[in-house]
Amino acid sequence: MKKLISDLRVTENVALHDRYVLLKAAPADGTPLPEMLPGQFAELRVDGSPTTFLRRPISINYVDRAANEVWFLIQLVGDGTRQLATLRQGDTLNVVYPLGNGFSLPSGDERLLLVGGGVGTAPLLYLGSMLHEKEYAPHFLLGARSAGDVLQAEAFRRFGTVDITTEDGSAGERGYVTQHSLLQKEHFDRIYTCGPKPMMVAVARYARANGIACEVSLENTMACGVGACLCCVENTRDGHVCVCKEGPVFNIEKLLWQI
Amino acid sequence: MKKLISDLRVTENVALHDRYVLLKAAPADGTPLPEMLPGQFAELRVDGSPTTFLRRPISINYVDRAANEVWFLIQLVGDGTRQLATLRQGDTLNVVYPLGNGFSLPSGDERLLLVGGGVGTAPLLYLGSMLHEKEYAPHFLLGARSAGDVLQAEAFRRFGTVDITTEDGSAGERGYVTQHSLLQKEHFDRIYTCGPKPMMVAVARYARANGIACEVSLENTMACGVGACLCCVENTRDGHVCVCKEGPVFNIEKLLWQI
Amino acid sequence: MADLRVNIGRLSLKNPVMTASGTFGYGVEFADFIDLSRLGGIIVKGTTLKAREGNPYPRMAETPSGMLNAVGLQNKGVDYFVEHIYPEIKDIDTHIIVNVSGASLDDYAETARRLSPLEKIPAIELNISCPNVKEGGMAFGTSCRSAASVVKAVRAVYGGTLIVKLSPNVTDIAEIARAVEAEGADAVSLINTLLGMAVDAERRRPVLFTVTGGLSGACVKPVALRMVWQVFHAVKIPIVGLGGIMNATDAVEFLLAGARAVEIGTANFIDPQVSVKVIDGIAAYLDRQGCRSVEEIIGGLQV
Amino acid sequence: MADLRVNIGRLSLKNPVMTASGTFGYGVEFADFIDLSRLGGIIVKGTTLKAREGNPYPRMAETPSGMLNAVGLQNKGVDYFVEHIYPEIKDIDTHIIVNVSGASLDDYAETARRLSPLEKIPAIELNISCPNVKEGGMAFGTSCRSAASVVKAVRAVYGGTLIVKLSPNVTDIAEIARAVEAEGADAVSLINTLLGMAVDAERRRPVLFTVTGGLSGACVKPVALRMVWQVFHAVKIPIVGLGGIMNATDAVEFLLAGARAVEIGTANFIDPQVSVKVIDGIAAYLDRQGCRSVEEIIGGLQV
Repeated sequence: MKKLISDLRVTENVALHDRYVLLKAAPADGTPLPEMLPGQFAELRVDGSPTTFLRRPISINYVDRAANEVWFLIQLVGDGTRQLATLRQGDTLNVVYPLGNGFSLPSGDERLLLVGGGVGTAPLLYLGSMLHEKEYAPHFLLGARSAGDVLQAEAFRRFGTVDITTEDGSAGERGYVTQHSLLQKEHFDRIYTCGPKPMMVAVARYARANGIACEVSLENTMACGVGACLCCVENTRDGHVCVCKEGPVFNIEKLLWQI
Repeated sequence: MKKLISDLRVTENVALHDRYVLLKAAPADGTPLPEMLPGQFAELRVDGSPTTFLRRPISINYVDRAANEVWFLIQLVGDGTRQLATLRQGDTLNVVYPLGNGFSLPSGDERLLLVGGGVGTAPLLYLGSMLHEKEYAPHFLLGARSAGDVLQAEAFRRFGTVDITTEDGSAGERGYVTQHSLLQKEHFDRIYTCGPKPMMVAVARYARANGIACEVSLENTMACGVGACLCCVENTRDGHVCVCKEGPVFNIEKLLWQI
Repeated sequence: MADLRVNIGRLSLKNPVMTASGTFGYGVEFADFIDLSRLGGIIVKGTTLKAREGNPYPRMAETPSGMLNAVGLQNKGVDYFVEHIYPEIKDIDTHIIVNVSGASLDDYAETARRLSPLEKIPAIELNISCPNVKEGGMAFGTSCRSAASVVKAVRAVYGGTLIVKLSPNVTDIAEIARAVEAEGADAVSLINTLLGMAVDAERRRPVLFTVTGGLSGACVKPVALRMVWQVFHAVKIPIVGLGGIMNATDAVEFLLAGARAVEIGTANFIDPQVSVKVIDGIAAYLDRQGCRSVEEIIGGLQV
Repeated sequence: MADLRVNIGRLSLKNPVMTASGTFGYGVEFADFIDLSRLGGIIVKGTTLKAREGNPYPRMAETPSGMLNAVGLQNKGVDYFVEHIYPEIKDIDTHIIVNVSGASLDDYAETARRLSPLEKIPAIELNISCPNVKEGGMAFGTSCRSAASVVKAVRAVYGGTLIVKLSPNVTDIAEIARAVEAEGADAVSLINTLLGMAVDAERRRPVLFTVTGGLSGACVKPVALRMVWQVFHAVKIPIVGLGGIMNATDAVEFLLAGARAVEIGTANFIDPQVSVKVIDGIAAYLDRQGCRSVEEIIGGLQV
């Protein structure tokens, strides 16, 4: 899939609670957005932050074809992401995209579980919309520290069933995603997950124990985003591979996690 | 005179032609501006410019006591000044000021000529206002490349007589300030000048030739602005001295210029 | 428009802009963004005799105006390159140069020997300055004797254009440059990364698995320019300058300081099109300055 | 609140934050901005036996996340310091340390000897690493033998706390540190500036009159941290860390890497109050981390 570098124009900046923003942007020159797969990401250039040197890899949260808009869900962690959060409607956002490989889509009649934690839920919205389009009924299990960290729940509900866990019980069931009663009650054929590594490891362990196909989307500190610098490696059955190029989506059978 | 570091709030950004902006600012906390002498300068912190590391020394253009505003006239030369030019009403401007020594004020009945070139006219506005307050009738001679570079002419007229020269003759007399007919017609007791070095040298030469007291305000690349780093030196009869601390205003008799 | 061609020994480049080893993959990673044939050359990833897995993650840390990396020469080895990668890139219409690293003199020589038959690889860049592996060559690059010994060993078996990439982590880079020139190097390239370190204060740990790593990016440009200037006054062979070049003006600064060509490295991560922008910017500079050829500004600093 | 006191040899500092020579004048220049008595120490301007006019203008160039300077040890000489400057600053309630440079062993020794009677100057920082004057000491600081010889000469005549400021422009800073430790240095401070250069492309000229100058500022922090870490594992005497410290987090990184105290340099130009902010920030960090004393984090990097 051809990669592009292009200037987007920010169409909306939606503050989600105090630690997240949703940036919606469209190509500045009005050209249609390129094809993008759920799970792929973009490298966003950060302008005007003296302490930020590199681009920031941000997964594709959603693609609104009708509006020709791509969404980026950004957690404010450092100077770079905080600077991105200051972008306002009409500002330019330079991106290199689409990067990496997406989730593999199901074939035939499968029951699908999408498990996200914190900002890791971002790529699952686009994936869910795609699955919904293909007439699957994805089940979303969203984990967060507390109610304030549950992101885009309404948007998820448009594409499937949503269950929630929070560590403090302020929303949904109390505990971790892997403790949710849903997993006792229902059987799934395929799991897609993205979030903090401990969560993904627990989900992967559950999947393997129950013989369920499972793909995880990894996050990693990256420089180039195209497999040139070899900085963002994950150790796999094939040795060190670039998360930016061979990932960010991996089948758990490829990984060397102790599960 | 006590130096301060303080946050100012930009009250107005006036674009002057395409290469200059006039920033007006007032203390964010509403406290009255400190005492400032004509010829002194401030070190402006530049926020949000990845290629700018140091503050930018900018002379005090004018002090509006009634509005509690200080004015900075900024020429857009590099990334730092271009970034300062993006400041809008309400933005914070951190300054260290007042720095350096001002012009020495006249005593008794003196005829005063203030000669400025380009953005070098900036400190002369504040000086002129001070002289006007003390009931002198300063004569301003403003030189520029062309009409578009003649700055704040109207403001100068409030405080005295204004004559103009431009290199292309698009405003006032054609030529350099030292070629202006005024210098043949009238005699002055004291000259204050600020602008490009070749202009100041010519003015200083004229002053010495005619036995006129003359002070020049020098510009120099600076780091600290308080005489600590010894980067901005001018060679004088006292050896290398810091323009930021011993200057920026010097009596021409102190300098080693070939005049 | 000014003539941009320059020669590095017998190697003639269509323009002085190459991409630096380890920052541009094998070129193909950037084919979507630029026309690779516009480049003066592509210096591909550090290659060793045997495959290397490189260092564990984390390998990267962002720093003020730069970054640290500790990749550790991850590559599949020279034979894999010859069999599988070379066929994929040999038809790119620019010079492909292979960066060669080793743990011993024999490693260097044997790797160079296996690359020498490749028609479309007219030159190698001998990396005697990788700071990220114990046997990564930096040991070779930090003394005149060892630097000379590597060049001598490779020169004996390699007939192509031999560029030696020097380490900036030395007291006197000029004497190292003279030592490799004396052993028959056709050119030197400098600087490799400065050895640096990053600390995570809250976790009280180093950011990099290897603790230290190689510093690159805009932050190192002043050091790189100084070393190019010093080496320019010490040797007669051509200098390839690199270190923090982010735009055409930076590249011109290196040419003025004495570099005959430049390499664009870390900047490729921030703008995958920067290399061609630098080529266009150098041409525009030369026209603006009324120069008919880039040769007119090489070492042209007026002091 | 955590105990911030640290000892550099027999010198006990109320906190580990000092201001670096050449960036803080004689302290009084900053008296309007901060309470000088809060500082752990003030290291005043480089002082030589005879007065020096320093280098011609231009002496400064801004670089990415840093700056180059080529002041060239401008100062009025040690006798002027003793007679005119010392009386003005001796009552500042913190340690005043004089940075000493010289062109010969005798220069260093005689300057140190004339400072030793001054009751309120408990220590000197021996600058064997100034890159900006031919006889500015960097020659002394780039070989073990010459570095040792300077320390030996000064140690013989100076009984106060002797801190030796090391040059980063060397292949192996650890061996230089060991050499000065062996001659009786009480502590080492590092890093001095990296030798760099800036070019004005349009004018085709160096920016600095001296062509090369010393690089400082945030850009050098990764190199400085690495060298502090290396020296921490090479010597037993205390290390004073400096190089690109812009805030308290940076300072903590140096302490974790092995520095017992730090110097704030170039950052003073951007925020004249930064030094006290760093003190407060270190205290806040220690409280946050549940440390009772700054001693708990010195060299506390977990690897």
